[in-house]
Amino acid sequence: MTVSTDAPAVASVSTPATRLRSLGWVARRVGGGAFVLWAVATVIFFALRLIPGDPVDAILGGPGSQASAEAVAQIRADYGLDQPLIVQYFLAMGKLAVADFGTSYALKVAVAPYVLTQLWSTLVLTLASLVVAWLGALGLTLATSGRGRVSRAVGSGLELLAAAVPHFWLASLLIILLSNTLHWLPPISVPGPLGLVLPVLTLALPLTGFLGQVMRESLANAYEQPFVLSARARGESEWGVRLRHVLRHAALPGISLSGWAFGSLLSGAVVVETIFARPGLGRTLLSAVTIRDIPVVTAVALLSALTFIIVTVATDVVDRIVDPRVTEVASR
Amino acid sequence: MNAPRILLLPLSIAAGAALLAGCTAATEPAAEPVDGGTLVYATGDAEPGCLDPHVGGNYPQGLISTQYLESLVSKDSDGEIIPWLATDWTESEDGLTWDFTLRDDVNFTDGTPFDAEAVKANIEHLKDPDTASSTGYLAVGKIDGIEAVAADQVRFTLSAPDSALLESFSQPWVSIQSPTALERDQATNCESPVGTGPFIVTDWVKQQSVTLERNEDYNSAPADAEHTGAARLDAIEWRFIPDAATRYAALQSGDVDVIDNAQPNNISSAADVATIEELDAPRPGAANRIELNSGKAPFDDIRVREAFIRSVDVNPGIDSLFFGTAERSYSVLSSVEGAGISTPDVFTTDPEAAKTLLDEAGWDTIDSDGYRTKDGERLSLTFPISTNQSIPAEQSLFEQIQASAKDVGFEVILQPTDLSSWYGALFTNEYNLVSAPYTKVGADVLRILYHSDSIIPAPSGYYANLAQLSDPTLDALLTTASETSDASERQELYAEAQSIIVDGFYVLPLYDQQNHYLYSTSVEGFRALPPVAAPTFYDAWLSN
Amino acid sequence: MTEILAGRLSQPAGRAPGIRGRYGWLRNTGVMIALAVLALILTAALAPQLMTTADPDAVAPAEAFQSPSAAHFFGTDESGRDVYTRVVFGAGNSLLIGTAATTVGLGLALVLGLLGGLGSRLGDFVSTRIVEVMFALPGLLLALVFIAIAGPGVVTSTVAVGLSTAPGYARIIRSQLRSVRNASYVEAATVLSHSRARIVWQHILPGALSPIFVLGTLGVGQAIVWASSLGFLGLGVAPPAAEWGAMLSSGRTYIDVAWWLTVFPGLAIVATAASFTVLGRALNARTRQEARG
Amino acid sequence: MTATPLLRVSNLSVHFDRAARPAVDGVSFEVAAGECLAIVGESGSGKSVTARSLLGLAPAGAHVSFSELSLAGESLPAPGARRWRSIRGASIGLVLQDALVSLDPLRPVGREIDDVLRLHTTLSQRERQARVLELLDAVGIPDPALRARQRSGELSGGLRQRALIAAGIAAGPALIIADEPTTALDVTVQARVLDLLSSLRDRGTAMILITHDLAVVSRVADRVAVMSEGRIVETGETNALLRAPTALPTQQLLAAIPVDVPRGVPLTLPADTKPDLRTVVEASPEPVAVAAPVAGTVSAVTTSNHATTAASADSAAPPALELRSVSRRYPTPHGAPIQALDAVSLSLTAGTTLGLVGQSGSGKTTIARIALGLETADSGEVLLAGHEWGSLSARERRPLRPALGAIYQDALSSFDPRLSVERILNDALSARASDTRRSLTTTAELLDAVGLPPALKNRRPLHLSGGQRQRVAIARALAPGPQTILCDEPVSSLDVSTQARVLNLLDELQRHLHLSYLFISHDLGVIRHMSDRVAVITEGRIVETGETDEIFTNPRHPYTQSLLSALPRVRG
Repeated sequence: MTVSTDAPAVASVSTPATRLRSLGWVARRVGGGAFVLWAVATVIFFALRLIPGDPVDAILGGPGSQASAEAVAQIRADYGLDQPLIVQYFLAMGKLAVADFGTSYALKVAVAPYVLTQLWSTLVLTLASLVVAWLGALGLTLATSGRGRVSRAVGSGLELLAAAVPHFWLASLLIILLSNTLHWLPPISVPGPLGLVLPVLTLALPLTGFLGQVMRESLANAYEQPFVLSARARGESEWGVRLRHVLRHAALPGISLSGWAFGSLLSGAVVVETIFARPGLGRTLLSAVTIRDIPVVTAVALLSALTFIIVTVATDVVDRIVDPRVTEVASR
Repeated sequence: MNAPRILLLPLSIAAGAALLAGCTAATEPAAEPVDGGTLVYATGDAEPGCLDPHVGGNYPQGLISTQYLESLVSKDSDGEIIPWLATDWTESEDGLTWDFTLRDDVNFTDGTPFDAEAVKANIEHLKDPDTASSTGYLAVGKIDGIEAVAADQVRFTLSAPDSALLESFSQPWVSIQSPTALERDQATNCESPVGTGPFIVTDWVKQQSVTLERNEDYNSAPADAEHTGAARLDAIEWRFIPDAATRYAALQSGDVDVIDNAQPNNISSAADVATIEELDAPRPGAANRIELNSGKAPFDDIRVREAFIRSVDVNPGIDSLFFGTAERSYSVLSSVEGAGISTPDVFTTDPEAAKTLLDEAGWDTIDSDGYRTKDGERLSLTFPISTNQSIPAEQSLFEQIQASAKDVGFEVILQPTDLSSWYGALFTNEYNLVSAPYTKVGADVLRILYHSDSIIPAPSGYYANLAQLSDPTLDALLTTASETSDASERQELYAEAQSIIVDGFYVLPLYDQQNHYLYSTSVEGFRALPPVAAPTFYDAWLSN
Repeated sequence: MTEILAGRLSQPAGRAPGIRGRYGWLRNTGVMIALAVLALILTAALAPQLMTTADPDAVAPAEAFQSPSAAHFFGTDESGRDVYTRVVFGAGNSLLIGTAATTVGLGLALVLGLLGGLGSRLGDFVSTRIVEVMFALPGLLLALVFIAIAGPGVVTSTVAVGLSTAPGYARIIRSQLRSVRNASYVEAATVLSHSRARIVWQHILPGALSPIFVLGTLGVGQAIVWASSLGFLGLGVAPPAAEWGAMLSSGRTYIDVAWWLTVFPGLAIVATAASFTVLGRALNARTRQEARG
Repeated sequence: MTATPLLRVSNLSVHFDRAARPAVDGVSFEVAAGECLAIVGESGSGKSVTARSLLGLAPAGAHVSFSELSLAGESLPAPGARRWRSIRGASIGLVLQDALVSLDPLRPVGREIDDVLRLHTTLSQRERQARVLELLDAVGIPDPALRARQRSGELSGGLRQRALIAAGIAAGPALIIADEPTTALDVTVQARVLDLLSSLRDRGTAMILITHDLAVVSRVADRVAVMSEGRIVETGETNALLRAPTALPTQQLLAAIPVDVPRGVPLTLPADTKPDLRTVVEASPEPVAVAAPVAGTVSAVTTSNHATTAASADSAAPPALELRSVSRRYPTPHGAPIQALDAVSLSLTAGTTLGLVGQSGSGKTTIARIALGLETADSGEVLLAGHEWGSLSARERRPLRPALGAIYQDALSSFDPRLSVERILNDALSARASDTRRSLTTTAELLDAVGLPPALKNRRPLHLSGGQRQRVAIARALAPGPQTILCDEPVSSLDVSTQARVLNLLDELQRHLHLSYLFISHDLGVIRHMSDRVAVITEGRIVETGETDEIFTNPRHPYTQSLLSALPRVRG
């Protein structure tokens, strides 16, 4: 039953109750996050044991190792691989619980600092891509959302194509165009911002297409809202209407999708890092899965999950800042 | 032995240059070498997990460690063993004792002197299970005892004569590291191994690059080097660029100076680029070949093996896919192995003969898909392909083989997989065809690949005899050869062994293990070090 | 990526009447083009013999790397195979992967979504957690691990792609079910004394699941793009099967000598994915218009 | 009326692409400073398009033409001209309806008001801030400093509307166009907003008031222009025009107003039956400003007219629906629970109508949901025709449900959007209990009963008009053969004339089918017209219950009194 006039106005003033509410929110988020991490760790643990191939190979210099029997036995004992699976599981979880990710089978280094370095590199790439995709989508929609049919068609056509291009092909095309033909940019990741341009473009363009499609629609929706008429009636210019009013509304669905988008960027990073020879989580993951470097795969999975959780929470927070209605609806 | 070698130096350089000229034709009048600069090297090989090639021991480790580690001996471009850290050596009559004289004026880059104790520590390090050495461990397998007779004298006692010992010692996986450094824990030694080489590992950014800086005190250049003293380059940035297209693009754009694992089409198009040159340095050991698994049906029948070899014609494919950069091989061994015998007559294509052979072998019915069957079972061959090891051109070649074998009635099932799954398929004997590269210096590689002992899996499941060739005659030949120090006698034994392998249709040789480098014309004095064709930048300099 | 496009499915449509006037021109032209492209591709998938007489797997090394000509519209590949023929025959495989992966993803999502959208609080809790965990694992990691376990191949790639799209679908289905469950017309049906089962069957499920067709349409194109990325990582379909993703990634190797090896399969992927998106969005707009003014 | 009009509109027409007839067809009028002109008409009459055209903001696809459009003697620019930007907000202010969406929900209201100052004044930011607070204070918003920082969603409807007015007058425009400024507001709030607008006019601002509500018009406007189908059909001084309407649309509008029209008297009459119209007008005695005598006069009529209905009610029968001391609380996250209902007792006598009146948030909807068995009360009893009802489980309730029907405010969303009218009705018919009466057993009969042509059965609700939808909703409610129907704001979202027809239908059906109605509305006029007894609810409590006439003539509770005094009436 909908009686719209019955909706009470909610005043969101900071009271002890609201503060308590945010505390509860934080607690729920932390609890939920911890659960997800545990579940990811468990899934990964058992999934990796299902993969054919002996982890001992990874420890002994990669697949195809011809290590001696002594070496193999030594490694099995050292890494606890001779224990029953369930014991291994609890040992592994116990270590993970205290953030002990162990030693990489292949690299022989402590996993945590290693993977964290890679994470940093991937974060730079993905966050930059997210920002670029965001700005690109906003720019494209704002620039082409005017009244001209042609510009609108061109805008949505570009978005459509961008969203349908596989990353690895796009990367090749960009290298050929911007690097080999125009000589503007290095085709590999080099230190400094210049080396970041092509990888970020590759990763950001398809996302720009997706976000653009969503924003275009919400922008069109926002234009139809009475408050736009109000603003125009106040003498606001067309760009004033766009930037001061419509923009935020158009951005909203984009913001709530950013968590998801970030997840997809992490996946795309594998391809982009491989092509542009960038260090990062994606490449680490690819090579670790290839050689069954279990501690590294586990750490990458957990870190990706953690990052994803944090980004999701962050987008929620941004969402609440941009759109205070979210809080109100949630509390209703 | 040292002095005459130095006198001979100009000659061997000339010989090397002539050899290289065959491939590159880029012998301009040499300008005056200049010092300084950082060279960027981009490798397409996997990033090593450990920079110490004793640990595990694969080709990527060999490539990079050549820049900072040195071996007791090396090879010149004619395949002759030449002195390096060892100046002289003698083998006892029974072949069981070897005495090596070492250079007494060399220090490791951490200041530790290079001496007999250091050599002893290295061999022991290789044999220590904790090191988990694989390649190096096998190479020094026959060494029973090591004795530091004097500071510059070391004596090896062997369990059996080993004619391949010198060749083994020339490999980077048996290179000599600072005993002080080896004392450190393995993780540290993997990060920064310490040797006597012209460069020093100073930094390793995982997934990105290793930085190598010049060893200012370097004085142990191999006998065939162009100059003496420290290297000319200030540093090398050793980048890992797994994607071949990107690697080539980076070379074109000038962001890197040298690339390895150049793809055939890139080599072909680089021929038209004035600023890029090519260096072709085939790897030693076995040629790239397809092994026919004789350990299970249907290849346990020689007629089926022969029918397969008769049914496929790889030459047109190699021509088109490799753009003339790879030459068809008719030998099990690499063309750089002097012992290799080329037998084109064995590997002729004749689909009609193949069909007849299959009819004889009982595969005489043909099912609706055009494949031959016997007792209701399809003539089906599983062919796992390692996407990490087979380059795209090779994978395409396999597809062509698949297509032409189909005309005769073979169903070839290509299974591209990652490295671990690929080994998994081999270890569980779930293959009929496989192509596995194997690099080892010397014809002794035949013993590793085709001696029946190599069918017995290592504890990790690994075995090298993927044709599962088990022939006592062959075993005897290979064992004898490995214990025979007379070169010509050994040559004969290996020739006989090779004829058994090829006449039994256990292998289909394709081409040498491809090892093409492309480099900018601004790089001078770059060459591949003969033992395993790894690049060496000791003599290299940047002309602008 | 379907979730992005379908993200607004569950929202009440505000503006639909305006859409028609404003975007009618573009939409109609776009949908016409998309339908034409899809018809072409479907023909290629179902009856490739109608569009080419050649054998997609016939190698002819001597004819390798020929540029597009009258004899070979799209040129020949590294083994001398006709690229046009392979693109035509590839439609079947690519569409199969796309649709099968989407079906797998939607099927799994349906189970999770129904559990979450209609089940008890416990069911909802369980399904929400599962979806959260699946979301937190990067799709490619899921796919890589799954392929490592099951070995590469068409089926595995399909399931792997399906797996990684499932959480997005599940979330949409759940929220859709929830919003329909709370819709006024469901309460109205309750007031009319209909049984719970009847309401679920007659009102909630049809109302909530009608977007599945739209989701599927949007998803197929993306699944094809996704599967091609697995091909690039060397985990795609087994040769010699003609499949666009595999063709594109193997053609990329020769991009400096034979541009046509990537351009045509690449265009096929982009055209297909874009057409599915256009069609899906049009269907979505129609569904929403049907549902609300 | 002053000599020189501030705004002069002459021969204004607006055409839309592909539309058969113009939305606005040669409209001319003038407004003087300090004068309020009301433009009245039903939806679709062209009044809003007219208003927007005056700001150069006609919707996309509109073609505007006029022979003169001038403000203070100066011609207004052509549509799309840049100069409009310096006129909008500065010379002409616009106040839209429903400030929840007319103010940007994502921005603080202070910023919205500040925009006008930023665009049209040279004040510094600090000065503007001060001015915003002054404006908020001037429109009667308490605690302006706090409110300026809040967003429209955080304000109540009245405050929102005032904030919107503050934005409209911020730059001191000579003319204000107010488009349905009070439509979504509760009656008491509406009264205060109208007072505010009046005071603006009194201070010399010219005003155009767009509305469908003649009661609002009679309260504020000096002159009235009635629009129908894009034309102005009648113009005149407010009192004169309302007293003696000459144009048919005006007469229909007036006739459709339920306020003060006695129980049982049909609200609208066929357009061509003028005599009946006259009857109604004559039946209304001399209009006076004071409410009480009017109501008193009418009450006699009501009693007599309604005798039949009341007589048919079996006084011995148990109440059709009874709530006994029902309470309901809603938890809020981590806050004190909201007491939505506090010991509410209601009794609906069989065959009669009980009107439940209250403002937004008073608890009306909660009562409806509990009565319908969609929610359970925390305490208290609910009886349906004397049977226990409130405490039953969902399963036990089902067999009893056909006895109780419901009609909702938003008819469209109460229909499964995929179903045609026929399927909707069949679906409802299948819920029919077997022992109920034998009439109205087919879709055709149902459609006929609610006055819809049978051809409509294949349409989907989406493609029906608002009135048709509500009729389908009524038909659906009738299908199971209920004795009691709960009407939750059934006419609130309809135009006056449509509303009148639907109310007539409900009245008629009640007589024929001996139905009992629990009639929930915020609209006192509708309640008075429809109810035998009235219950007044505020803050979850029933403050007064009694015979309709008793309540309206002699309200005892202060809250009821305040409601009645705020009720706008047409003062002809």
